[in-house]
Amino acid sequence: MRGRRIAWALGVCACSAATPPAVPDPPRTELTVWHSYRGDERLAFLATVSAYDATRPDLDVVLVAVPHDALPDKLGVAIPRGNGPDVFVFAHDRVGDWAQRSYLEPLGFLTDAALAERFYDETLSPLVYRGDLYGLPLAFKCLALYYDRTLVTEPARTTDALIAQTTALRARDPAVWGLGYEVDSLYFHQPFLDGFGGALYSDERDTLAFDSNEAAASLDFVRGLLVDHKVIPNEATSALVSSLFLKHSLAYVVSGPWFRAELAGHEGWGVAPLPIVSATGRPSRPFLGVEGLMLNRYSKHKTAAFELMTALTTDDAAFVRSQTGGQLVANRQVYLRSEVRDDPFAQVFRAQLGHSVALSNRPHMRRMWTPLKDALSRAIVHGEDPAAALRLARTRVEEGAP
Amino acid sequence: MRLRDLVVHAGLVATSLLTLFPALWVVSMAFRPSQSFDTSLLPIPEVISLDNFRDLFSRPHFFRQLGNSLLVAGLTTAIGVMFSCTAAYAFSRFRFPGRRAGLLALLVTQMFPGTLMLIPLYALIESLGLLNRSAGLVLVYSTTAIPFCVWNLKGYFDTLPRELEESAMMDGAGPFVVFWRIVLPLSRPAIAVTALFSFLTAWNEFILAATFLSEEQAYTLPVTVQSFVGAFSTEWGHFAAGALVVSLPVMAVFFALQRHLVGGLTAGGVKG
Amino acid sequence: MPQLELDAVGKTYDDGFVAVSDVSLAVAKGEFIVLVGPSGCGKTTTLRMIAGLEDVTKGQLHIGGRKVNDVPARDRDVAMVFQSYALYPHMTVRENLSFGLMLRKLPTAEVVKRVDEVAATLELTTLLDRRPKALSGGQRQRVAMGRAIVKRAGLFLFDEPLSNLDAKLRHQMRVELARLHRTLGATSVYVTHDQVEAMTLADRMVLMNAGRVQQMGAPLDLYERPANLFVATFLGSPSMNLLPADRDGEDFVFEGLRWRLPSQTSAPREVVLGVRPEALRVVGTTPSGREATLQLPALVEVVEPLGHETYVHCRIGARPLVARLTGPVSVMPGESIVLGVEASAVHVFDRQTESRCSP
Amino acid sequence: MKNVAALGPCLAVIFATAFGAMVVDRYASHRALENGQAFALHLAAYLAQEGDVAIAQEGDVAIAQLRAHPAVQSAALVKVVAADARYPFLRRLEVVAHTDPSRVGTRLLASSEDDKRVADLVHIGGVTALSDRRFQAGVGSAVVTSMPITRVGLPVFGLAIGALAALLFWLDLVRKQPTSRVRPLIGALLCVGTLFTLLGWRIVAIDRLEGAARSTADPIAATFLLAVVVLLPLVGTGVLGSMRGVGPSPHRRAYAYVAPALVGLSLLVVLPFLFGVALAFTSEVDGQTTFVGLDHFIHILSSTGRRLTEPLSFYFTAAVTIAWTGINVALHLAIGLALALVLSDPLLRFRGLYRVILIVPWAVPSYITALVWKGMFNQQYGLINHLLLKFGLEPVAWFSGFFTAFVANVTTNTWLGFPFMMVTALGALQSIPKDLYEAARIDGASAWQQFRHVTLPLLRPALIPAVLLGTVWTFNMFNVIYLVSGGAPNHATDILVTEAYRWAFEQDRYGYAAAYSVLIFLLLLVWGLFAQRLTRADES
Repeated sequence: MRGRRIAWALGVCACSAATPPAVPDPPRTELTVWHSYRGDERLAFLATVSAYDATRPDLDVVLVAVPHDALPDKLGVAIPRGNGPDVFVFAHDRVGDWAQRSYLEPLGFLTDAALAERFYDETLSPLVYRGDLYGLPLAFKCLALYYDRTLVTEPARTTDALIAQTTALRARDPAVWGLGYEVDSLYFHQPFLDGFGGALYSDERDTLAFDSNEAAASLDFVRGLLVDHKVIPNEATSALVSSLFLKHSLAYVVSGPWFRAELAGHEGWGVAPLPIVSATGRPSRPFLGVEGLMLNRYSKHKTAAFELMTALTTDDAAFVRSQTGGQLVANRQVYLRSEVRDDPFAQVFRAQLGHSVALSNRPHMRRMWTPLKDALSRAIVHGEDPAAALRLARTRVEEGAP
Repeated sequence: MRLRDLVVHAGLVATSLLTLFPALWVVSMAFRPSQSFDTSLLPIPEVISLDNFRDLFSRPHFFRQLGNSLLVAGLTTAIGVMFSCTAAYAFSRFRFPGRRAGLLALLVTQMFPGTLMLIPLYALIESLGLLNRSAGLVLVYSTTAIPFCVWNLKGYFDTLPRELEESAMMDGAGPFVVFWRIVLPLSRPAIAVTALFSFLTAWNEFILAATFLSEEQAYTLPVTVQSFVGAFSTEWGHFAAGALVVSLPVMAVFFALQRHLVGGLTAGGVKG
Repeated sequence: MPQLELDAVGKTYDDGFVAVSDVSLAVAKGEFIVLVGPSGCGKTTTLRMIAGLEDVTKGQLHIGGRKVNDVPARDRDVAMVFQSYALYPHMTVRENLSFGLMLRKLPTAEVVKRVDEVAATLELTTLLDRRPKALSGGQRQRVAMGRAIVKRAGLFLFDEPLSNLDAKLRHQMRVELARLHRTLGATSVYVTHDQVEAMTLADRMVLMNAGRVQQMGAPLDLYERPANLFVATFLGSPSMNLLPADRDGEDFVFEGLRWRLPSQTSAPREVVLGVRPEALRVVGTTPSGREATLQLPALVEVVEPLGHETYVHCRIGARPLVARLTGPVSVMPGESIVLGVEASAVHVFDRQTESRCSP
Repeated sequence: MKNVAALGPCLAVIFATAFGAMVVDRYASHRALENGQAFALHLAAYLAQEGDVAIAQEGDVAIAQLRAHPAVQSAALVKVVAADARYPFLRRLEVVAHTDPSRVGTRLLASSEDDKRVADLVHIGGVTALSDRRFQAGVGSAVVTSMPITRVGLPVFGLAIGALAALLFWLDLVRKQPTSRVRPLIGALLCVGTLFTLLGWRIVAIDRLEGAARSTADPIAATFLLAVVVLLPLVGTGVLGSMRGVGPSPHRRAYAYVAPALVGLSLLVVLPFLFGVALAFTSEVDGQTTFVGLDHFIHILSSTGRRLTEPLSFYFTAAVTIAWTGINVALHLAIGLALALVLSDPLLRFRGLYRVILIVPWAVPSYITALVWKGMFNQQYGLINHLLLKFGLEPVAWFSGFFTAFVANVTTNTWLGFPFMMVTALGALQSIPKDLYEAARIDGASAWQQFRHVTLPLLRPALIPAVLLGTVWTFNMFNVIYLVSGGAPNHATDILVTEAYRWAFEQDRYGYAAAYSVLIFLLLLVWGLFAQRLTRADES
């Protein structure tokens, strides 16, 4: 199945490679697109770009794969000097920073409602900063609950059920663990933070609110999972979690769509929405990240570039990305097509999309990760007082404010 | 074999194993069909497959990129060693105003953490018109390698007996002949070490390469290898295969250079 | 026209240290000059200035009538043998010998001819394809010498060439050097701190100290008529006995003794009397009345019999004194003896200026 | 002659400093202009009593201004029309009033290029809603506050510094004293001048980004860069010359040998470095760079309100860094040297094979091997704890305690770092003639005594560079800490450079990180000066 998809995508690439570029007239516009897609996602993206390129003889689209870690810095040095790409793909959480530095062209005046309707509202709004739209969404990423069918017949709907199931499993076989994720990562902790009623900010002005009682309760809860119920393995890195899961030694994994790539060839797993927090009755909402196509503010071919962006976000293109690339695309119509409708994986994540909290795209957000990682590590791993740990993180975040 | 040799070999084998052991995980990951990080207790793949290498080699421009890497590292080595040799010779042999300051300056360049150098370096390379060209990378790499190269060669030159050069001067050799026919042949071990260092500096670097190069066919190999690292997950199988492919030429270069690390090159030249 | 001429040549280093000051010297063709002096006296610096390895900071330097102050070493037509030999370790003996000739673009046949010739002279023929590290110390020394000879330079410079050899080999090489010089007749400047080498090899000897020439002349002249205290003590082993004395008319008073030296009436009041150890002899156990000999009552402390001669270390009051006596002698430590010396063998130096007063 | 020769660099310094200061000033007033605009718009919004309205609703009107320097040349009154109720960020705008009357009534549609241009014009100023009634007031204040402010302070200041440096320099030369006390002062002034130059240079770069949309060629920037490129060697010769007179020197050959390396370095290392230093005095908020003086340094050195012995205080981190450096370099040196000694034995069999195996840690990219080590230290599934269990010992939670986490870091870094030292030592060992060992053996020296009295002293000059630079590198070794312990527990194992990195790339505070880097640099510089005294002994 997967092999066929790749073969198809490769075919498209081969066709596009075969089209001779040696016609000097009419003057061709060259559009550069930077992305950091890998594997199947890359092939799918390549395929959609090539397909569009083939319909536009006046256009040359040059795709450049840039290592993910190097991409923001590269943009940061290239765009201000007029060397940036016309269009690039990145997650939405830097939009605010880049908009402020005027790297990004606002799209609000170029986009119409018909175009906007293609996408789930949840995937569009993270790309809006101070009232302007700065990108067209390609795909979204959020966390869901993977489970091992050989260990769990029915995935837990609530945290209580999850604890009950996993402690039972542990009692039966101590080599089996209940739940795996990086407990000291804010990204992974967010579902519980939210489920317990906590939040990072109390309002739109980045007023810090994570040192609340609710947040402390969520830390206590995870500490309980780790220490009292012992359902989470110690020092669970993503590498360890996936290797345990692959050995059927782990019942549940909190992870995102990327985890599926690591499960290639592995049988007996399923995905479910994240459980409801029993203590509050609230669903645990993970962070939502949206990959958007963004337009360089200094692009010399903004019109052509925007046309390309529009073409890459059509339902058909999104369908290719969904099928070949395994992406969770942002287009609502795609989820109605039979291939996707019948794919529980896509549907579970689509459902989770409705219960998610978009990562803030304001620059301030980037200061949260490390201090909160410390707080989580202090409270959950080392058993320090959660409230104190969170307060400490708050000082660190405030200190980071210039 | 004598007992002492046995002990020495036993020690060396043990050290070699300790050295190789962590690297075996990389080998194991490279030859596993999976893309997840190998956290098993021992680096032994359950299934051996060449998929990762096949994927790697079939990447667009792979061999072009390998060529780029070789070109960049080769040129960096050549240029770095050449300029370092002359500079180190001057620092070792001539007493000129600014000599100590120059030496200190070379050392000082290594002291500022490189993390903040990206923006100005980019602007410089751009203003020289060398963005997206191997020449730009060669320029940056060779200058970053130069401080160590100069210091290392200077240290070695300092140990070379000066009478040999004076003797050559008396024999009618000009400064260049002295440098070329006497100093350089005698410095082969240090030059070999310096060359290896320059080569490695250029060979494994990817941050600057990824920033300066904006076409995939212009990339160096480490950039491609680093592309396997994503925001949330990494294709470890591909990465490991890439890491192995990247490290093989280094070993080959070292193997070629190490015969220059022969003993007692200056022996018999001077006494006392 | 002298082959080599130094005219008030001086060397001051960048840090202000004066290594050599005002050395003037003319070396005739074929002459063998030895620069001698303690380490750090500036003799090697002088040699290196002649060679062109150090800049001359003062004065003028002429080789073969040409001013060479600013001529680089390679164009000075000089050859040099280094203390450490400085053989090129990465070249064979043959390459070592022919390197300089090749650089001068001599025809290959000529190079081969000269190298073979020199190798034959120095008995190196069988060693021509070896590397220096496969040679013994003496062989290396000969290669170094050969490298200088093969150039047929107008001026030979030697920088303590024998100092790395053991005593026996050194003697052997010294003789060989002297023989070589006689056959080649090359103008040579030779630096050493070994006075035996200096005395035996030199046509003329230049004794230096603290960057200055102390005395210059035939070796025996220097020995017999030292110009100052430094020369007097540097040459001769054991070195000259020095006795501070005050002049009182024709008498010189020291350590309660009174010597009459009528020929020294022009000497200043405060002098130092110098007596070579070999000028002393034992005249008895108690002072005798003989006028011709100056007498020194002394207490024997150590006796060193060497076979052909004996060193007797003794003491006059608090002052040590060495006598070098021919053949075995029968004095014992603790004994009181009287040493005698001829008045003509007493050197008189001005205690202030340290220069010689006696004619 | 000397004095004339010295004038060149002096003039260059004056010119460059003044020029740099001028650009800084122009930039500052330019920024002031922008601030003025923003302020005017906010003021207008305030007057309209609509608060800080970010999203324009249908029927709202906005001021749009062309951000063209040096002054605001046009302003437009734009009406927001046909905003889709579901998508408030999608807008169509109509120009209601414009300083260029021909543009009144233009509809802003994405489809036509012309409208695109106007749309450009709209965003640059930002869109802020305000009512018709207050339009005049808004435009008025916008224009008033954004008048270019002519200030002469900075260029004059720059000129004065340059002139003072030149004057002192000249006086110094005229007096012909071998050593001079004013020289450090000249140096300091030259530094300030260069700093200005670079600040100006950076601003030109930023300026270009603003011009980039309109034109790619920027003659000012090109000229200026040229000036800098020409200037640095001049300043260099000036500084060199000031040490011991100017003019033709017997050292030309030495300079010729050194020049290629030093010119390359001064261009590619010194320039960026000075840029970093300049950055340390600035702070960037919302894309606006401001000069903050010594604030960052004071903040860091006051240990950010923490106790000195607490992780994250500068002093604690510095102490950890020093320990980290010392231990690592000692281990690298000991292991590298020991292996090199064994492997330099020409009679050893498989010598080449061992050598190649032992450089594997250096050859394989450290990104992956560092993570392998992290995996080996895993509490539950790591090999090391597994072995501990096998030997009947308690498994260790390596990254929970400072000491164990530190050990894990050091182990990894030792593994990564010894091959470099080994290879360098192998090279250095070749300069020791073997007959010295023979001599020592004849003298009855034991193996250890031979090592202690023959090998070590002779290796010293050749090994010092590796140790010196190895120390600097280890001090700034960021990878291992970041990948293995990640600073755990609670930043205790962080070293200075990881802290700088966090400020730069996790908190986006480049200015603060630059200040951190400058402090790192100063620490190392003190060490370097000290170390240079050590090498001096080896040379004479």
